[in-house]
Amino acid sequence: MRTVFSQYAWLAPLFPLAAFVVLTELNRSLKRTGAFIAIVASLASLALSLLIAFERIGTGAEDYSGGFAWLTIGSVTLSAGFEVTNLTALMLVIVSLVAFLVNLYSLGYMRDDERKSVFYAYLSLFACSMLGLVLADNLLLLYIGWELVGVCSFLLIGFWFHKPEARAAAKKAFIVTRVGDLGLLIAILLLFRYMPGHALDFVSLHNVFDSQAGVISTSITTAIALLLFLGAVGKSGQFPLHVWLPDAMEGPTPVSALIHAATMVAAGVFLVARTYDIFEASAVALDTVAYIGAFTALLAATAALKQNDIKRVLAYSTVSQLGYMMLALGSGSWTAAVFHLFTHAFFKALLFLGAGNVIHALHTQDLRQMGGLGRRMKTTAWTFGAGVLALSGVPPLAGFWSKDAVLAAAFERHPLLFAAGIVTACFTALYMARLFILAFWGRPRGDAALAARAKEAPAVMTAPLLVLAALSVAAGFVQTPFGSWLGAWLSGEAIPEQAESVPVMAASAAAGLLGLYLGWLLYGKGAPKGGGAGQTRPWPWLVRLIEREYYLNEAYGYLFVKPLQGLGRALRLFDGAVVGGAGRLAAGAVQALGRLNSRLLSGQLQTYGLAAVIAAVVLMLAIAGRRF
Amino acid sequence: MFPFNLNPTGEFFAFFALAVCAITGAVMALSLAKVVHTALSLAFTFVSLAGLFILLGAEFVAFVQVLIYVGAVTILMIFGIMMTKHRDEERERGRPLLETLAAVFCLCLFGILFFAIRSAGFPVPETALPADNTTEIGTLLFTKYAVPFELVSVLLTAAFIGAVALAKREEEPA
Amino acid sequence: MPDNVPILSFIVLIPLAGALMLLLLPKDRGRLARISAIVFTGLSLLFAVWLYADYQPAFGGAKYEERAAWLSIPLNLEAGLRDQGVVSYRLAFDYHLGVDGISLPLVLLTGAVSLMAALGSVHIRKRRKAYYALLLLLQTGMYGVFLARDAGLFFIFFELTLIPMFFLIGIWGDYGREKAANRFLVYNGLGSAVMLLAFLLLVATLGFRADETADGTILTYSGNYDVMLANLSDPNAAANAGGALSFTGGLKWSVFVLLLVAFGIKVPIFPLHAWMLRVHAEAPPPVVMIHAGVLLKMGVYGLIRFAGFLLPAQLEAAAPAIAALGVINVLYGAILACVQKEFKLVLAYSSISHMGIVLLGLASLSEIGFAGALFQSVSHGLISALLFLVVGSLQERTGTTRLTELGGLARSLPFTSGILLTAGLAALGLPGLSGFVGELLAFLGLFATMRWPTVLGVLGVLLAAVYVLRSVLAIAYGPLPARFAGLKEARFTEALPMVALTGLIVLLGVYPSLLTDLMEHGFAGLLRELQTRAGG
Amino acid sequence: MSMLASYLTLAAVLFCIGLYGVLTKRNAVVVLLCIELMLGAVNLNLIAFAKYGVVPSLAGQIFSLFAITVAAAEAAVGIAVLIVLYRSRATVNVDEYDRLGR
Repeated sequence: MRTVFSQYAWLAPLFPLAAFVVLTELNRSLKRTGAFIAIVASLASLALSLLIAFERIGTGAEDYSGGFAWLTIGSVTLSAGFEVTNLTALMLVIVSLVAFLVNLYSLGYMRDDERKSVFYAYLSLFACSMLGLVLADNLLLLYIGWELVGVCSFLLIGFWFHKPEARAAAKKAFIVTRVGDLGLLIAILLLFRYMPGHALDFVSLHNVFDSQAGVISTSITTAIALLLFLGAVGKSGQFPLHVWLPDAMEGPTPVSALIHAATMVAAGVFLVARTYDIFEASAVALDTVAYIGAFTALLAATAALKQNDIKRVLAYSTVSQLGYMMLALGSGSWTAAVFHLFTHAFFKALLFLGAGNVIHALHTQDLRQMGGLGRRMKTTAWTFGAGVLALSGVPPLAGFWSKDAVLAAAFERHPLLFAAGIVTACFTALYMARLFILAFWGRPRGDAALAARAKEAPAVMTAPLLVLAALSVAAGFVQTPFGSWLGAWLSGEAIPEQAESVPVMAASAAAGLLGLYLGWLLYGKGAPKGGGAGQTRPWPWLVRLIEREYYLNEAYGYLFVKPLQGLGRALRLFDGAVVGGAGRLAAGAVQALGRLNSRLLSGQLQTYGLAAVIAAVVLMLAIAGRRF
Repeated sequence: MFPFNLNPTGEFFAFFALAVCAITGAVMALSLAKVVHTALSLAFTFVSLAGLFILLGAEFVAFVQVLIYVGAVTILMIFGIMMTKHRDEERERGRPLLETLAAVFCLCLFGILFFAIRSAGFPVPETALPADNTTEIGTLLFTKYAVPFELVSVLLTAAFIGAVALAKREEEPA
Repeated sequence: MPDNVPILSFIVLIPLAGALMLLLLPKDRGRLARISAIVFTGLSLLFAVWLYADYQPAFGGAKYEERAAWLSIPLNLEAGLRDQGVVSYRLAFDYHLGVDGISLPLVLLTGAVSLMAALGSVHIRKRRKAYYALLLLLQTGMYGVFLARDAGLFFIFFELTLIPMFFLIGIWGDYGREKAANRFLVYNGLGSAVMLLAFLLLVATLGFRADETADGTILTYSGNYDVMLANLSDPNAAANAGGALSFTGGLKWSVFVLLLVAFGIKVPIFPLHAWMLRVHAEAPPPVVMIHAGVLLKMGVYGLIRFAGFLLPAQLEAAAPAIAALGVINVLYGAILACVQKEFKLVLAYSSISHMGIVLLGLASLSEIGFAGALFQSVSHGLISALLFLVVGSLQERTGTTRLTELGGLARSLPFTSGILLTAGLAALGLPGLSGFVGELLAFLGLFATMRWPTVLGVLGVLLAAVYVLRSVLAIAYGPLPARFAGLKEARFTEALPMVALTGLIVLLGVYPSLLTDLMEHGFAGLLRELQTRAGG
Repeated sequence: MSMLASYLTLAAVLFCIGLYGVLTKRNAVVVLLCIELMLGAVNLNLIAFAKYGVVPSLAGQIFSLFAITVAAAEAAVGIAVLIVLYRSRATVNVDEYDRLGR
């Protein structure tokens, strides 16, 4: 089938780019209208994305690609281009939809911020880079988008730059993700070296790794796959590089919803899905992906249990869910991963925006200061509740279906992975129940006056919630074990009904419900009136370990930061003493020569004269001596 | 090694006497402690040189030599001496290294020059100088050497104006 | 464009003419001096841009070549060779200018950075006439270095840059300016001495030529680069001419090492960098713009032009060593930049780190790596110029560039801080800005031959993120100290070059072909040489 | 030995004595006088060559005339400089004139 709109897919990132350029150039004069420019741009992208996606629904839509030579050196050409496949079309829709909703939401959330137009400029730049990343037809261009979204994330985390925490968080986010980016860069270097014709585009990658086995040796393939995965680990907050994501919550909440929940952090999953042929060619790499994913999911889910910052809970939840996606990828089902990415984008964005409403109302992010908001903020509470249920995997909401797809894949791969998934599902429901109960049930625990004044957010902030809630409820039906339409559409292959997944479904649903029940038991029903839910608990060291997020930050401090600083100081001494010393020696030698000279040139005229006479005599002797 | 084949003519004896005078004057000049004595013994040398010039048939130059060196330069020096204070009574600290080196290398230089003079063969001149060389000099100065002559006069003027300007006592600031 | 315009001479000599004109101005007309310096600088840049527009990579720079006999010293040795028909035996240096794909990007860089530096010198208040005259003189030297095609002329232009730099550092610098100027002169003087030695060896071997004329043979030792190249490709040329030293392996190696040291001081390569720290820290910021932006690249250019093209075998054999030096530069500079407390020193060490990437590109021995090295040179020139422009602006307002004393300037100086942030991001190799392209090309080139050095180099890029963010965020982010609350935003003459440089950085980052197309045939000779070696 | 050689030898002797004086004497006046002595020795050479040279010519005498004139000028300026120096330094010792500035 011929595609019409796909040819214009390259316009999608250009709308927000134009908005970014206009907003940065006319920063001062656009105090009020700036936001609308950004919103219109994101709406345009959304419209185009939807057109592209709807056009491709149905079977047999051909992938469309186009591009140009970006850089030619000798025989090597690095090209820039875009490619529209069903996967990218889906991603386009997710990104532009969430971006549009967040843009809309920010109209309310950032209304009083004096740097609103800067905020919208950054958001637009982010949308541009993210769409560019999604559309890229080769790894290099993807890398460029990859880095740019990282910078936007950095800029937006540090948006409230005067807060030292924001500064530290922004720096941490950038540097930690950069570690992963380097993996990606080295993977690109490896591919550039070993791919026939230095090709980096996905079509060639697919051809080489899928059908021409043996062109690149297994060890190199494994190395490439692991390095690509390192990139994904950094971006998608997988263990051990997940530490930046909870800290990134210093940014404004809409940013957390857009970048650190729905889109950018999913880029790692997208990357692995996009280069899945390479992973399939290496069993080691797939196993690594699966186990890291499972471990991250479990680790983050437990860490989320004891966070008191509403956004940190959600952040760890994001890490955990991204772990799920990685688990699915590692288990061999990239469609399940993308499906989970798809549903997760909606309900996690929903949760963040809901949290944003809460924060907006109470001016605090501390769960211990909240409570009883359900009565005052009905829309928020209901939509948030939908998000909680979706995330907890309660059937038949979106989260249930996607999580089920992941678990089914894990079940086929290895029981251990499946077990980790089920336990995580239970923990997920538990911490979400805790979050919801602490925030919306009971009575206000914080500043009473503030709580009394708390009221529902304006319509511009609740409307996106409603849209996202509807999607969180319904989006799961695109792929169920009984009819995997999405998977078939994405992969282009018919996927048989998975009859054996009924027990998996049952287990998944049971785990979710168990978690919710436990949560209700611990925080709803059994919560002490004072709010300090249970001071004496078993295993205090474990609680402390979880509260401190497994001491990973401290560990990194001692493992990397301190040694680097130490090395730096040592080298500084070396530089001053040895290298600088050599310099001083050179300078000293010249100066000593100068001093010697100036001693000779004492100003004593007769000494000069004598020197001249001596020189003349010596010269004469030398000249005369030549004759003999 | 160098054959001294002297032919004892009158000129030679005259030369010898004058040379001894000149050298004596010069050596005396160096060894005398008082500056005025030095100046006077050098004047003696200059007079001897003038005598040598006459011997060489350069009466005009000899005349100029006496006029300028003995008459002008030496007197100028004596004025200089009188206008400045000299502590020649004090025994000045010696500079043995400088003096030794200077002596050694001056001797070396003399050695080289002497060696050069001895080893050079001077052919006998084919022609003689014109007898009335004062007239000749006058002619030459105002014909062939007119431009250098004028330049030298300019130089002299400049030098004397400069000397006056330099030595003129500056206005004492109040 | 008419073909007979001596465009290269215009580029080189216009600043000199400007400097002379400035000397005629009265001393107190500082503003006039500034304006005329900017005009002359701009004029030179205009010619450079004209050259860029007119230059066609496929044809090379032959049509722009200018040549005039300049210095011919008779050696008076022809007497003994008269019977062989030799009528003249001399040492000749020509006024010989030329341009190719390697020098043109650097000429453009020189023009751009010089103009921005001249514009950015607003806060220089002391003895402006002399300052701008020296700035113009410096430009003549830089243009000359990149355009000279004669070893002697190259050397003279190279030296010509030292003198103005010495005074610019020594008179307009910070508290330690005299020491910095002295250190600068000592190191670079040593470098020049070493270079002179290498050049003399080159002239005495490769520079020998025998011309048959109607009257007889004329034997010439010359610094002519073309002659050297011709002699190189025809190994018998010097031998046939007779009398010249033969350019054997040992001699070649010594020349190579001498050149490496001479230009290594300028680049600077690892143990030879002590002088540039002081210059970065003490010289006035606009001068550092030129220093970090252009002068360091003269070292790179010299390495390519003389060590690379004239001694390809040695370059090939020494590639691992150069790569090792490059890695050391990258990591050493980066790690040290991470612990500095003074922003200028952070930038100084960052320059060392970035120049390491240039070395990595050179060590790759491939076209893409060479292009990366050159691109990185240009890009680092622009980025460091921009950074020091901002430093100058900050220093004027806050009176300090110590990281511990600054903070939160994004509030009082949003524009300047934005530029600083952009420049920082460019320095850490963000795609879409020029720094990335150079690094990428260098890495792509090197990775084919040396894998681990590349990986280590990539590690340096990570450290770049650490030190850039650490310092830039310390300046721009965080709470704003009360005493910096009332700072005035950059004035127009400061903002203009900032925007222009940022624009160039973005432009080159987004569309690097603007520059890489120029280099297309620039490295052809060297690559051919390397390939024949690999083949045979 | 020809007469010419004798004259030249005498001139060399005088020149060297003068040179020694210039190099060792402290008193600036004596140094100036010794310079005059050296010039005199040169004049002697010139005049000797004028008579006994290969081509006897008056040029030698004229040269020596010029030399004498220049020597006179030099002596005058020298003394003037000496007096100025004496005023500022209160000494005529050459070894104390070791600075170009004040």
